[in-house]
Amino acid sequence: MSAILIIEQILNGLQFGVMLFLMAAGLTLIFGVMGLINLAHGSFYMVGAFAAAAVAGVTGSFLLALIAALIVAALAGAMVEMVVIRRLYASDHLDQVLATFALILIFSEGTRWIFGSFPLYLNTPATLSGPVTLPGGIQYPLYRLALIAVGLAVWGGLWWLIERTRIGIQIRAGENDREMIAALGIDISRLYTLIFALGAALAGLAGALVGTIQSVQVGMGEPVLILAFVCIVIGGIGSIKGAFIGAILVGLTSTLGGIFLPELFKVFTDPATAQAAGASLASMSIYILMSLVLIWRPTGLFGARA
Amino acid sequence: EIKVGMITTLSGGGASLGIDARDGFMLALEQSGRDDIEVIIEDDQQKPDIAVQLSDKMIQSERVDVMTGIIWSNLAMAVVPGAVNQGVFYLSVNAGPSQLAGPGCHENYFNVAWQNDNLHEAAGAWANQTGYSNSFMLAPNYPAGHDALTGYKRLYEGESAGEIFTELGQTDYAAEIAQIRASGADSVYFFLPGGMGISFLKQYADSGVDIPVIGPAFSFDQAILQAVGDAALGVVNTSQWSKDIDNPTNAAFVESFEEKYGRLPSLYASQGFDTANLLISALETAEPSDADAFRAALKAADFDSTRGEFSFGANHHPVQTIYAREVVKEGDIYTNKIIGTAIENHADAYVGECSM
Amino acid sequence: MIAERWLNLAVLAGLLGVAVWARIADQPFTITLTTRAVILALAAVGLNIALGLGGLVSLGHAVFFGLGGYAMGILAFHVQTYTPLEIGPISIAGSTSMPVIWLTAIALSSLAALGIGLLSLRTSGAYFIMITLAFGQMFYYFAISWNRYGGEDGLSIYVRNGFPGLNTLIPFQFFGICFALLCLVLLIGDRLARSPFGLALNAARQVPVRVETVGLSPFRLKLVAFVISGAVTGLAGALFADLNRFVSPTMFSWQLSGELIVLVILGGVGRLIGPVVGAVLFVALEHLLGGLTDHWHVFLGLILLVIVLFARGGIVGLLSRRRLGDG
Amino acid sequence: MSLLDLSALTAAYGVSQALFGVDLSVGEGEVVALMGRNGMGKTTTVKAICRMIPSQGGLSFDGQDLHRLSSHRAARLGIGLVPEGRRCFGDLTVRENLVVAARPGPWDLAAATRLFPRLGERMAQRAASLSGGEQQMLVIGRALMTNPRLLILDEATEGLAPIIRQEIWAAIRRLKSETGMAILLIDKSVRELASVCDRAVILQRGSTVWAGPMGEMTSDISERYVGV
Amino acid sequence: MADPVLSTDGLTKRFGALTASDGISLDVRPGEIHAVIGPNGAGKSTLIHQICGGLRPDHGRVHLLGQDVTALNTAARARAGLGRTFQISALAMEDSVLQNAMLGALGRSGRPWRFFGRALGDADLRARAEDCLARVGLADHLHARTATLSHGQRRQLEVAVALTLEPRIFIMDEPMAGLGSDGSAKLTRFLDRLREEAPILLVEHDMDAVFALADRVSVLVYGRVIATGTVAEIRSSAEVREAYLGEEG
Ligand SMILES: Nc1ncnc2c1ncn2[C@@H]1O[C@H](COP(=O)(O)OP(=O)(O)OP(=O)(O)O)[C@@H](O)[C@H]1O
Ligand SMILES: Nc1ncnc2c1ncn2[C@@H]1O[C@H](COP(=O)(O)OP(=O)(O)OP(=O)(O)O)[C@@H](O)[C@H]1O
Ligand SMILES: [Mg+2]
Ligand SMILES: [Mg+2]
Repeated sequence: MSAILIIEQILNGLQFGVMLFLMAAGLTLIFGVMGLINLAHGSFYMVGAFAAAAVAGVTGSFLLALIAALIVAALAGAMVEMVVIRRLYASDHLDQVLATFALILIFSEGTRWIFGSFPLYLNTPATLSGPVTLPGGIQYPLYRLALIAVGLAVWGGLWWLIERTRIGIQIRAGENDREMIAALGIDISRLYTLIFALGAALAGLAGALVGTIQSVQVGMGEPVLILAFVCIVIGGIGSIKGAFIGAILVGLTSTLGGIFLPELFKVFTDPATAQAAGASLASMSIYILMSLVLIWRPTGLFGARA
Repeated sequence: EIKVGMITTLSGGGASLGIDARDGFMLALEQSGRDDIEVIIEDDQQKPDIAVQLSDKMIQSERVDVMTGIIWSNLAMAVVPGAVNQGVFYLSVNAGPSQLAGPGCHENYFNVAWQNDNLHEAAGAWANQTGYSNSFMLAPNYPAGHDALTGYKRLYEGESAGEIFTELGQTDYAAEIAQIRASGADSVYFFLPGGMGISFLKQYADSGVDIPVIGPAFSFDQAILQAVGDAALGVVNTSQWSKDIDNPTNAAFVESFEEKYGRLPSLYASQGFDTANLLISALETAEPSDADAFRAALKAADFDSTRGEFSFGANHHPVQTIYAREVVKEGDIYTNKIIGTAIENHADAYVGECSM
Repeated sequence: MIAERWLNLAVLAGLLGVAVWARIADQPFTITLTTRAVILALAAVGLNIALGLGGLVSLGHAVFFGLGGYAMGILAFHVQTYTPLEIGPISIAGSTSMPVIWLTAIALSSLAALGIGLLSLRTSGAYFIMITLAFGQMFYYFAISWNRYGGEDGLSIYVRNGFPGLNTLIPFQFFGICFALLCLVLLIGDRLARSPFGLALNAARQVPVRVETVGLSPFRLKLVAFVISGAVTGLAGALFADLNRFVSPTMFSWQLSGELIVLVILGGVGRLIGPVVGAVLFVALEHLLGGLTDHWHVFLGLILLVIVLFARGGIVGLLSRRRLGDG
Repeated sequence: MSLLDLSALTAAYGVSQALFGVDLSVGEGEVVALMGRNGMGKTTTVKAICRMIPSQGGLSFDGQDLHRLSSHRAARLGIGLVPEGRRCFGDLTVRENLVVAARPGPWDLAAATRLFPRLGERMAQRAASLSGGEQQMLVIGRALMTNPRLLILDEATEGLAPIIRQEIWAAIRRLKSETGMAILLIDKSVRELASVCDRAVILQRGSTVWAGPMGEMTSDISERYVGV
Repeated sequence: MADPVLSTDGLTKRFGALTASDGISLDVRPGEIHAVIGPNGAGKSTLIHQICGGLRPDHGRVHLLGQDVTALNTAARARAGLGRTFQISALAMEDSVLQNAMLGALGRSGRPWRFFGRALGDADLRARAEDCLARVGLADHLHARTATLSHGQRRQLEVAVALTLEPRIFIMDEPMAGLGSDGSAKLTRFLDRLREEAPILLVEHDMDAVFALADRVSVLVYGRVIATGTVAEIRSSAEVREAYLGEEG
């Protein structure tokens, strides 16, 4: 296995991780601030992708498609928060699980109702398609490089928002004590709607960006949702930094595991068995990673609370 | 009055296949003008346990004579053995797991589509014809994926440049594509149905790797092609059906389907259509209540197939010609065009293991 | 408002009544559907022991459900194919006897629950949810690629396994078995909740530090609850496999774990009969709505939403006034 | 008209009623003690004022009916709360705790650190790692930074070492003399309350049983209702 | 002098750069109330955690009734005779008062692994629980939900749960916190009698109570015991006045 291949795989893992981070960031914010396990977060991912595909289909503009994804997902998030979630803050967390489960059903089947059962078309813009040659002769798709850049930019922006702005301080204070922050004069419900919309918008953006190189179809959000949960749990719930590290770890593990585990197994057994066994273990690798992290640190890498 | 129970996937991510099969089936019934066939349609949600439950309902409560509709092999394995053992006829519109073609074959089970391996075998044969001698192979890590590679390699005579089993449901193939790039292969064979195939093709096209790809039709059905777009152009795939197979039945089918549903039919639709026509042809000669006569009538396969000639082998699976198609653009629509015959009058590899 | 005890009896009587009516009216499918509800209820009752009493939100209970299912599948598969089951040096012919299968299912799932519990109970809250999910996913992917037993295609068992003295192929008799087991487990669950163990577990859920300072180990209490819970869900898995005469990796999927949680919440967390009500309602909705439109999931979602928004504490919470914890 | 006015205020936690009729008023610049034994409804009254629990009856601030307002709107009218049990934002730094809800006015970071110099030395420290006394100073500072017209202190000296308690009382005295802010005080130390407050209101089982100038509270009354 | 019931020997605990306990050695003798006072953050709760088993000391040992319990966990130490109350009430809020007390009795009995039979129907456990509740004055509230108790009643329940354990020594972290003056006076009288049953290690900021109750007082500052002595000795110590008491005392 050549160095070039290994570097390329690391880039792939990084890119995958960075996209997971977009999902994980919203999830960890919403969970950290509102204590809400939002199963419907994957739906915003899907909504973003469909909105982008629809707009790209009509206008042909990728940029407009991305903007549409952000706006539509944010609106969907704000609406969900105001119509459903808001009524459930006072009740048991488990009720929120049931409610967001119901939302998945509604969003998925609703989207299918509107757009039909067939996958939609959403393609990379011409300016970003095709490979570029990196130093060292590595050929790498330009679009994926762009994704890495977008992910890092979002991370930076979120970090700034959370750590450096007053809204960020208020959000973190809300994580500590919701009632108290309201009693100090801060409109907590507006803040929540905002966070929810922000999280949804990030998920929608991820959906549009990733949908461009994957398939835009109903149910596309659930597998990513599970992975995003894995990321935030590894990183420690509520921590943006944790979500980022967790996402990168998951991205690298799943990408590199799928490649190197079968190779590793070939040392011990015949290629066919090694392929299948290695592939099985690779599917499990991120879950094994997560269990190991949690057994070692029961509140994740950067988490303080359960 | 004949009762047909159709269990198929109508909701969730895999719904497009079930809907196509159902629409094809219903179109044929409508065109036959018969009003004595009642079809009960249920959604299995692509969950085996729901499928079993629905099959119990069809058999115990609705007392159907014939069942059909299942898309996925794992659901078929859950439903079919039980159903046929209770005396119901099962006509498969799609799933063709090897067990049901080999040791698990049954006199009441007819597959009108293909045995799962068929299209892969044809791909292997086509690879030989094209002169590929070093294929990179890719399939999901589940039984149908293992069967796919086995099927491909059954007839393919060249070398293996690498074999990868990917995660079921995987959507990012950057890592695999990097390996393909580094492998020195002269062709890439892949079996990635549904969203997996869309993702793979788009990412493959964007990667700059230009090794030709080949695969079974499952990854290039009418719905998928529209979602992949330009990235699929020129890709070769193998199918027992294509919209340009030249016979009057097929031409009429394609036209009426498009007229009725406003979209081009897929191979699943053609399979549904053929299944219904097989059923109707058998009903002309016998009633399901007379099981032996009805079975013989089915076996005779005396109907006009969209595929042209159609006949069953000893294990009630099709013996058929499989074509190689290329993805082309006709106006705004991406579709397939036949470019050759991959394999002629092909029966499946398991017929010997069937004791019928 | 109804006293909860009467509600419990009414629900069970209702289930039995539906089955008896279906038997008289010769509606075997209704019996099958009721049996399905009963078995899912049993699995959810199992989960509720961990979730309701122990506060352990396990998103990995499909592991036990699946193990129960595969215990049935593998034992019966070996009989069906006349191949012995070899475990190390031991060779077993397999089995098609329900009691044997149940015991195996219970043993396997308890053992798995013990292992998973030992590792997972160090964490709590959302971390516990996710680590149990992780174990679920490991079993799921393992099952998918375990070609020996059908991988993703699963295992078909052509004949329902037997129970001494009964003909399990008759839907009503099989229903009877499942229903009796459900009643038995409910009875045990009820005793458990009021027992000294239940008292300690209940406190361990709320204030683990307090339990420690009276000299008890919250970890062990929760572990035992988790094992009991896993065993019950495992038993349900074996029955479910027998109902369908089929097992597949979907029994291990996280969606199934999620569905079990939904059943419990829908009915009422920590209520004895909650999971039963949840399961019956869910199966009924699935059946009734499924026939109406292709897009019935939307309506299912809307109905569930209305229930969460307007029935705090699930259906049982809505119907019964007793607040949790009042004796 | 006084700044804060409660008349016949009632409130309940779910089905159990906690307030049965509280009458209380605090005028501009006035320092009022809210007294009563454990569980008599002092904190509940505070929660009702701050709109943290639903209540009925007369409840107005600066002429506005508080019942129509949500918690944050009530606070913005100028009610600053130092809650029972401190409740500082543990994951935030001292500085962030102070600025999180700051509103413009004379109280800014500089003024707060002048009042509590210890806080000035610990601006970048996480609040959770502060000692109990420092946390208490922090929440007072946090409430002041919203520039309230009425400051409510609920058990602001609970669990503090005597020497720190003295520091806090000194700060309260300075607030009173230097700013003329209205203050509602709840505390266990009757001696300290007596020396700072203008008036007192005593609660018994959720109702006002006595109200009057501090000087008129005889030892008979305080014995009966407060236990001293 | 009788052997101490509890003694610590050079307990040291560091959190990063902070030394929260710095070689703390003290003991509690039969029949006495030994009070530990000190400024906020001096390390009193940290000391209690190490004695009760919630925190493992970096150095030093804890002896209970002559036995070295340093290696035992919280539950084992409780079984060995430690009875503890919490600074912030740790009670099962959803359960009734009786159930909370029964939990203590159940822990004392050491037999929680009984899966059948009603806990509330167990006459022995129940008698013990009711007896202890009566002693703290909660006899009228057996079936009240703990969440509906007032702050003071919760403190009483805390003590009652500790009583059900029949401990050999009581460890109490600020039992007076949040109690009004009559409440603290009542609790003071109660603790005064309780010391005959078992000695008490008392952490408290309420100086009235400490001065009224303590046989000996230890003053903790920055994790170090700066003085141990009788109430009179402590009150007159200039160092203690400066670090803790101020003008009070
Ligand atoms: N969350 C709650 N749920 C139910 N009842 C409550 C709740 N909080 C307080 N109560 C009850 O309301 C009554 C008044 O309590 P409140 O906390 O207002 O008293 P307080 O005067 O502040 O007492 P303390 O001096 O102990 O702080 C008490 O009887 C208490 O038991
Ligand atoms: N887990 C921990 N990690 C880091 N520092 C800690 C931890 N626990 C306690 N500390 C620090 O150790 C010191 C001692 O704390 P402790 O709670 O023992 O004080 P205390 O004497 O009980 O104070 P108070 O009278 O306010 O209750 C404090 O500075 C505290 O911040
Ligand atoms: Mg209070
Ligand atoms: Mg302390």
